[in-house]
Amino acid sequence: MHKAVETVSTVAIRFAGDSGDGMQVTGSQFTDTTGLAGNDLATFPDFPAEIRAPAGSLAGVSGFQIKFSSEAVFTPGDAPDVLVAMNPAALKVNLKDLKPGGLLILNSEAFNAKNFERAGYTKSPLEDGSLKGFKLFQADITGMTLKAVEELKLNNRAAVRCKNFFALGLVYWLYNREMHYTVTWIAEKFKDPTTREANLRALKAGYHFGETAELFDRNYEIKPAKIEPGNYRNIAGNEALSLGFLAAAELSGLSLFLGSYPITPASDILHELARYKNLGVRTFQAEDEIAAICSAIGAAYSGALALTTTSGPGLALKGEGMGLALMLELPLVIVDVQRAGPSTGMPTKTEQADLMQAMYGRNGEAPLPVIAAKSPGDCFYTAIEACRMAITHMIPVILLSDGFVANSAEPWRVPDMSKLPPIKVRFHTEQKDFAPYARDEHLARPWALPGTPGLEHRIGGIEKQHLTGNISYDAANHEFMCKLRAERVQKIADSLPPTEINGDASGELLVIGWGDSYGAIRAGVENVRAGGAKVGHVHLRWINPFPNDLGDIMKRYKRVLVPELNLGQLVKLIRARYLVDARSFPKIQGQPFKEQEIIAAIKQQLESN
Amino acid sequence: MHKAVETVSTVAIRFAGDSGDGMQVTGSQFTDTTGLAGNDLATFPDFPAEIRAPAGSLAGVSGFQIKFSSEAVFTPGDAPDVLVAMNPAALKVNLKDLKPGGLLILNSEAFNAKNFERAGYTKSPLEDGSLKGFKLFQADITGMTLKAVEELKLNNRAAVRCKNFFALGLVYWLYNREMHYTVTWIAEKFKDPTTREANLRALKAGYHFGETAELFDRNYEIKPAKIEPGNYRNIAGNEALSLGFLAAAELSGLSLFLGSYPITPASDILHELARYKNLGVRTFQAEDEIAAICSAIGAAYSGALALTTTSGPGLALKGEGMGLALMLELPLVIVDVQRAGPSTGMPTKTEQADLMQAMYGRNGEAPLPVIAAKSPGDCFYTAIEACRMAITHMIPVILLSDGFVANSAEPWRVPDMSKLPPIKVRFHTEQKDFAPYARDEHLARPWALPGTPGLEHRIGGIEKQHLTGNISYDAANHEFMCKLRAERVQKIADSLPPTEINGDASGELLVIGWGDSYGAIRAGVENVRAGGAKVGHVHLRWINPFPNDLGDIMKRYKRVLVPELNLGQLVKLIRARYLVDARSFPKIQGQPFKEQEIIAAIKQQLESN
Amino acid sequence: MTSLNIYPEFKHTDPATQTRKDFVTDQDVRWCPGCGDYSILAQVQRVMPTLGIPRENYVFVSGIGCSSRFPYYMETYGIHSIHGRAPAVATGIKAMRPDLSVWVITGDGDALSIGGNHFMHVLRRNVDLKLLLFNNQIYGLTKGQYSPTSPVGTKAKSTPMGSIDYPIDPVSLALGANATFVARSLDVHAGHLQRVLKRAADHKGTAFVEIYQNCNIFNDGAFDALTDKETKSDTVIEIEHGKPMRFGKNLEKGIALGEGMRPKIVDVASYGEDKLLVHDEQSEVCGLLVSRLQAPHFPTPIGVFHAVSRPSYDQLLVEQLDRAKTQKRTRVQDLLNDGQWTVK
Amino acid sequence: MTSLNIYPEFKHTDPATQTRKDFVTDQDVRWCPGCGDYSILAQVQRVMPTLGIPRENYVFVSGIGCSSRFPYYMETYGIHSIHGRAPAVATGIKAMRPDLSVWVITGDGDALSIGGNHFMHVLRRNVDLKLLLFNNQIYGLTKGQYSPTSPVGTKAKSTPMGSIDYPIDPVSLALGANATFVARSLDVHAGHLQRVLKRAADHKGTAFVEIYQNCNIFNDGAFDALTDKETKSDTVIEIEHGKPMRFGKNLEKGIALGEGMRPKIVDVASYGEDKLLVHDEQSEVCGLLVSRLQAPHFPTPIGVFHAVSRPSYDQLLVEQLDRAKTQKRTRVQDLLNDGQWTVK
Ligand SMILES: Cc1ncc(C[n+]2csc(CCOP(=O)(O)OP(=O)(O)O)c2C)c(N)n1
Ligand SMILES: Cc1ncc(C[n+]2csc(CCOP(=O)(O)OP(=O)(O)O)c2C)c(N)n1
Ligand code: SF4
Ligand code: SF4
Ligand SMILES: [Mg+2]
Ligand SMILES: [Mg+2]
Repeated sequence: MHKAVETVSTVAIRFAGDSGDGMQVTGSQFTDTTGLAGNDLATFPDFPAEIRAPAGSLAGVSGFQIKFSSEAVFTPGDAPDVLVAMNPAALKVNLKDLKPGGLLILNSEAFNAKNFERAGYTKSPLEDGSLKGFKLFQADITGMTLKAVEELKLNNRAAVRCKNFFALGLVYWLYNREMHYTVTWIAEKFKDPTTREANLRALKAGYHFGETAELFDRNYEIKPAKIEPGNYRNIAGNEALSLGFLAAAELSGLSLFLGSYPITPASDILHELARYKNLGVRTFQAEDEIAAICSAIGAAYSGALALTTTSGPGLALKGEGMGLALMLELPLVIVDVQRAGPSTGMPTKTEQADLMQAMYGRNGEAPLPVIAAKSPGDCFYTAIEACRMAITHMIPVILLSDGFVANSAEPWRVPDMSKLPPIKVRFHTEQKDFAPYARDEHLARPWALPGTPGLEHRIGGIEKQHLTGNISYDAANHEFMCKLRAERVQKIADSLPPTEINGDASGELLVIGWGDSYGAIRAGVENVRAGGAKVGHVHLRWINPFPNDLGDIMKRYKRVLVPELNLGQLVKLIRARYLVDARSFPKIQGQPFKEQEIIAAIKQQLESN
Repeated sequence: MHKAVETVSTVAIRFAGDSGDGMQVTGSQFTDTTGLAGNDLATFPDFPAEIRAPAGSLAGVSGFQIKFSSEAVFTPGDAPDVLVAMNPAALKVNLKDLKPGGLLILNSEAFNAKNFERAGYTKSPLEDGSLKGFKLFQADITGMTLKAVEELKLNNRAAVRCKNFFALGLVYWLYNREMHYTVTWIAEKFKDPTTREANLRALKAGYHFGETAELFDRNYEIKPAKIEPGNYRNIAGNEALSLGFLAAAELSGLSLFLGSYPITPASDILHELARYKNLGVRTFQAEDEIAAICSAIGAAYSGALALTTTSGPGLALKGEGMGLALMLELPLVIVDVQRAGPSTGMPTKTEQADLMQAMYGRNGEAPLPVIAAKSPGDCFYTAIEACRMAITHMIPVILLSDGFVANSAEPWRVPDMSKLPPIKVRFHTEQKDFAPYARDEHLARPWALPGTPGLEHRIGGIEKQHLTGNISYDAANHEFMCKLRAERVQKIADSLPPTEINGDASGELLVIGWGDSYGAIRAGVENVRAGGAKVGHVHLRWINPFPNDLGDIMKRYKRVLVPELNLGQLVKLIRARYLVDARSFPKIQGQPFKEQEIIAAIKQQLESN
Repeated sequence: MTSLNIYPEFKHTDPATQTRKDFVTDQDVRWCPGCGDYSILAQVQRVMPTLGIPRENYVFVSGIGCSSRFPYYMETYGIHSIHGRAPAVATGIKAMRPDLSVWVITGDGDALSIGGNHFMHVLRRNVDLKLLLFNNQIYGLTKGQYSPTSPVGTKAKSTPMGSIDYPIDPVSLALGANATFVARSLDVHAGHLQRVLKRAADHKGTAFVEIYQNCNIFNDGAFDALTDKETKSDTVIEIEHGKPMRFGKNLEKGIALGEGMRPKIVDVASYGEDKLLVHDEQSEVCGLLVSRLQAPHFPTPIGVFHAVSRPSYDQLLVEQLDRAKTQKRTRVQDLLNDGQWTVK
Repeated sequence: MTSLNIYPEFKHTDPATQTRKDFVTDQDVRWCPGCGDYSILAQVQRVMPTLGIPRENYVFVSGIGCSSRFPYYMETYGIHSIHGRAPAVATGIKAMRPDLSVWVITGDGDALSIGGNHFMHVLRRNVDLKLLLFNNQIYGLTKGQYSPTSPVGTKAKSTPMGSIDYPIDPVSLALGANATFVARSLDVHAGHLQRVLKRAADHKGTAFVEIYQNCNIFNDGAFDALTDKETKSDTVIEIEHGKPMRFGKNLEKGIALGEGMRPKIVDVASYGEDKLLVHDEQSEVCGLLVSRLQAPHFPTPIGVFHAVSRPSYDQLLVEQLDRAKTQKRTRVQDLLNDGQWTVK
């Protein structure tokens, strides 16, 4: 049978199954292949809590969503067009999101009484009419996988494990993708030849099933997106951050040091950087977050490009250390990959609720620069910029990422290192008139490394005399130094480029965002502008200091709206500073913004009086 | 010779000497005696850094100022009328503050070449004309002390140590005070009979010296202040806090537990409460601040009135624990006796710069109630109120004090315990329909103690399902719980009395203060009002939540001014919340506000159109 | 506890009627299938009803980690606190409520990495609680980084070239911190584990039990040599108070002291049983010495290394509270009145 | 350190020309007159020039406490960090810069209370640094609370009825944490202290030295029995590798092992010198055993308890860095290009 090929511009697919079903692998394979196919795309992996939930339970459902298109893509999509559900629990958790009329592919084998019960279905969803309104395709994915690998005589458990590749193959066929990339990947990834072969066979079986079975009457083609020529790759946020730090080390000539204590969702940066000892990278898995930042302080003092990485609860522990780093005026980058809080919260879920902690989580007047990454690829440049400012201004910089940015992926234009401006480092060596707290044009103090003859000096966390750095309890000096430290942060704003505005440069509404909401806001603003509204979008990279032109920009709009994945934090800072009636659009559900949510919020603002 | 007695209404005296000179003892003896004499008063002890500086050095100067009056006293006074300087360093550090024409009493023995050098005088201040403009009295205090105790055959060092009592005796005579109180105090304090006798003799010798020597031609009388009849005592802030917690325990019937790690200037609360095992108080000196708060959490869970006390750097370490306490919804009071920061900062100096840390120093959306004490005596009531709210609302409360409030003293009307309303505690015992996160009218959950049959349940820091408290990763539940936790804090505002306004209830300027600036603002506002300006003063006790009527009150004034010992923290909260152009008057010098500074700031606001 | 005594008094559950089932909660157990934690949970649930303590008087306190989910599965009171801090939380509980039986559940990362300080302090203070450390030599919950007990050279996610940190031996560390009760057992060694847990429960003071636990996802087989039927008689030595230290299939091997007090393995027959080291729980030095018997040169000791009696923190605290009662001035009003004067 | 090598290279000071004075700063020393810290400072300043290390290559790192003001008085590089964290700061320094001689100065509160965890981890990692713990059994800087080394019953500001926490013995704890070098000396015992400091300086790995130090303000006389001429020969025992353990005015007393390996004091003449315990630095068990000799039953040992060689953390790190150099792809561009495709 020759099947029809239909061309569509944009598709969002969600793969969902049990934690053990390999949905994340399936998703990222599809992502890479789709990137290679030249589509623009965005992804959203959504894992369960860290511990394995009972098989087949709702708590154990793991999902991966990808939106890909021949047009520009800003978000992984609100409601998927296709849902692949490997078991009833996956169906139950995800069905509510599927577009009306969307494609629903079920692994029929798993839809049995036991699994219904585990998922809390009292009646089979296949029979209670709840799937009406969707294009339902049932396939015995498990059974066909077992068949496909039969000859290899794997034990049952191992054989069943291959079923995600069957599903992947099927979807590859459905969207006209090449299997090549995954074939190579499987060959490299699985050391055991039998397992390798089994996964390969499952993949191909899935593809051929799509092609030959009468289930689907057509498949779909998504033309490559019109993207600027160049080299591209897929990249996830934590990976991009790690590469950014490596790049900053190369650009500055400094050796990288990372002191870290593992914590979800930041651990991958440690894992990633640990692999580059060949680049002189030293990673130190400390006994706790306090030791992690303190070791980084020691390393910075000794001339390293020093980092510490963590998530919210870990940042809470680093407060005292951050205060010390601030007083020592050493370059240091503190990364917080935010997760849902408070306390242990929901470790695998995303949130932007550590902004105030980053701003204020230290004793005394202790301002530090805060920069945030807005997308996976942007993490690379944010890392470099954080390092550049840290070094140039001799100051600890807080870099905020979050679980969504960290784990989701997008195609990304590969940067050319030779085109990135180097980061200038000046180690102080001159003995004459050396003063440890002297100031240059950035109000930065000299970086004088231990080992330098004649520059022996002591630094510490007690208030210090201007210039000499000696201990001082002088009242006027203290006030001077506190103001100076505030000014040091402010100085960064002077070297920032004019703030970029997406959409209208003046008009009815300015939407100000930061961090991971970039895609949703960008898409939402484009959407309402297409309807004729005059709306602008500023996405803040630096939150402390605010860009110098922000106040003026806000004046050009009637209203300001600030969507955040918290109960309203940036909005407080803006209101306090500019006395502008900026409105908060808060969401705090452990999930990123959807485009439709942003659109609705914008419309509400536009309509209200 | 019969000397004249002159009546004056208000005097401020500063005692200053080397750390070893006993100035703090001298000051507090003078304070107690003056309280007994019926004057209103306020004090300000100002110590050097914790470690002893070299003898005679500027860094080692310790000061104690007291203002006392037959009128109401709000501050320890800007510029003292009398300076007692025990050595050249004390003179050098303090002379700039002495009122023009003020009395300057020097211990002439110490004004020698060696001490001039130690104090960094290149020329003797006695000869360079710098003391002209003051009434200078030189007395060989050391020499006369040695003479007075000669017969007791103390070694020289011990004998010299008595000289502060000589100075005290002299000043007692000068201001017509009774020696009785100090005589009793010495008798109780010094166990060794010789030392006791020596100090007594020195005291009396000083007094008699004033009486008989020709140095002074008169002494002064300060009539008792017109204060409401009742029982009074002097009290310092840390002492009042401790008594407040003891009172709260008695009022609630709960046993007190304090988990603490020593830190200046909070340690005295630990020392004080450790003395009351007879009242069932358990104090636990933990291995660090984290263990301190965690032990308090364990105690609260077990039914204690639980506290933890610290200063800024310690609060930074407690952030994660505070988040846990918030999630567990247990009653707990976290005391931060603020000191100058950031980092180690200036440990013995005062500051109000931990407000933002108290508000936001935790990961995620983690709001907690924040209350601040405005004066030494107010600490007592603030402690009780913090406990009351913690228990009634099942919530951790942050109580802010600071080095100035903690160490300074004022006369204080002794409360009658029987008139204070009891604190109602309801331990949950009913098994039927028990749900660990059920809610009462305050949105408080039940306090179900371990040991209660049938109420076994588990709580933790992961997001919890409404009512059941089970672990939940549900998106809507998380948003619900985050908002609920915010509302729980807000609920406290509903039970607050209408905000008190000192001065004009509407007019040109509203001065909003919090914490230790109360006296200076109060006095400053009275001063400008006496000049005809319409100025009001609101002193916030609760900073989170703000009182419900604050927004309306602000509307009644043309301008709002917020003086704070930081670079502007409360002012940010007010601006963000109310979008009112409140102006900051920041001071960050490790010193409390002076009345004159407040007056000048108010005037500037009134003048600037 | 105070004069008002607002604290409720209860008719307690009769411990004699309790069974294992009474300690099982309605929560789904969320460890990976095959995880060693299951066996430990089962043994604890078996031991609880035998201790004569009403169920409501148990409190399980944990930090963060796979192991630290334990309290959710115990139908007792429980706190799942924050990473590393369970001993501090438990100290607060016990200081207030010596009547409760407090159990701390922790992992090798939780207890020895971030929580190392509280671990050591609770031991030296000898707070009367039971501290069970599930040692899987890996960070399970965060998906497989090496831990402070991982051997040098461990290739984990954060150490692709192998770890270079020399590991901590929890038993030695506990002894160095003056612990009064120190023992070790194995997840799958059900009978031995139950016996050790009972001894721990009976100890008055901090009873520390290290339990080797297999993490079959991130560190599978770490203790295979100790649990494998073929090898275990050569790799494990069960120590018992007053008994000479022997091991091997036929107990043919023994431990004796060589030069510089270095332990050595001897052939019992030729060396003589009477010259073997005799285990003495009450001798600190013996415990320390035995703790230094480590693979690969020696068999791994399991059992009670050290058990001595020293007044517990809470006991001393209660004694002070009692002693203080003889002081006068038990009303806060008396304290408030201190140094007062009257204005008329 | 990187290919670009932007790090400056220096002509170092000639260590041979250095004298004690070169290590004295212009800052006023702010300890109380009579404080034991003065003597320790003097001995350190005496030892520094003898070690053959250029002054600029020394870094002194401290936490918070009276003792932790030490770096301000050393004309070297220095960081006065935060309470308890100096070992972590120092680890970062040493990991980056194995060429530096790093000294950590800490107090009993700083190292063992708030900093206990870092203390233990730096020891087990064997980072090549010297760790001097000034043990005055009190919190000096915060004006006299008891510390983790204060004996039970200490009446301090926070314990008016006497402390009830059993103290930590830093030497035992360090041994329990697998330290490679552990020693003890006394502030006023200038010669002994200098010798111990030199041995510590020569040790490759973490060298831990506990120094008993008198705080004459808040805990005066805590070590009087050990320093008093009359008593010290009975209260102190100087241990030396390979020597039998003897003490007393005429070395008439000795230490031997009794039952259950419990140490006992014997009369050398009647017992026989050859049956005395012979100190063996390299035997862990011997170190542990000697650390358990504690007052009042035994004389307090001073000297080197334990000294063995084990590769240091920084050394292993450098080895891995060197080994990794053989890997290809040393340009970041190569990593960026991973998995790329070209859009034309
Ligand atoms: C403050 C903080 N830092 C880090 C983490 C992340 N974290 C959770 S559990 C864990 C280690 C778990 O290892 P272990 O204690 O051995 O327990 P296991 O999972 O192996 O039972 C870490 C690093 C956290 N939850 N909180
Ligand atoms: C985070 C923090 N907590 C508490 C303190 C207060 N503090 C400073 S030094 C110290 C203890 C000092 O004792 P020790 O380490 O024995 O040093 P010593 O003064 O006796 O030399 C304490 C509790 C602090 N500076 N920082
Ligand atoms: S990850 Fe390891 S320790 Fe954690 S539940 Fe799974 S098997 Fe057990
Ligand atoms: S308080 Fe004690 S330790 Fe501190 S400087 Fe004074 S004598 Fe030394
Ligand atoms: Mg583990
Ligand atoms: Mg000390």
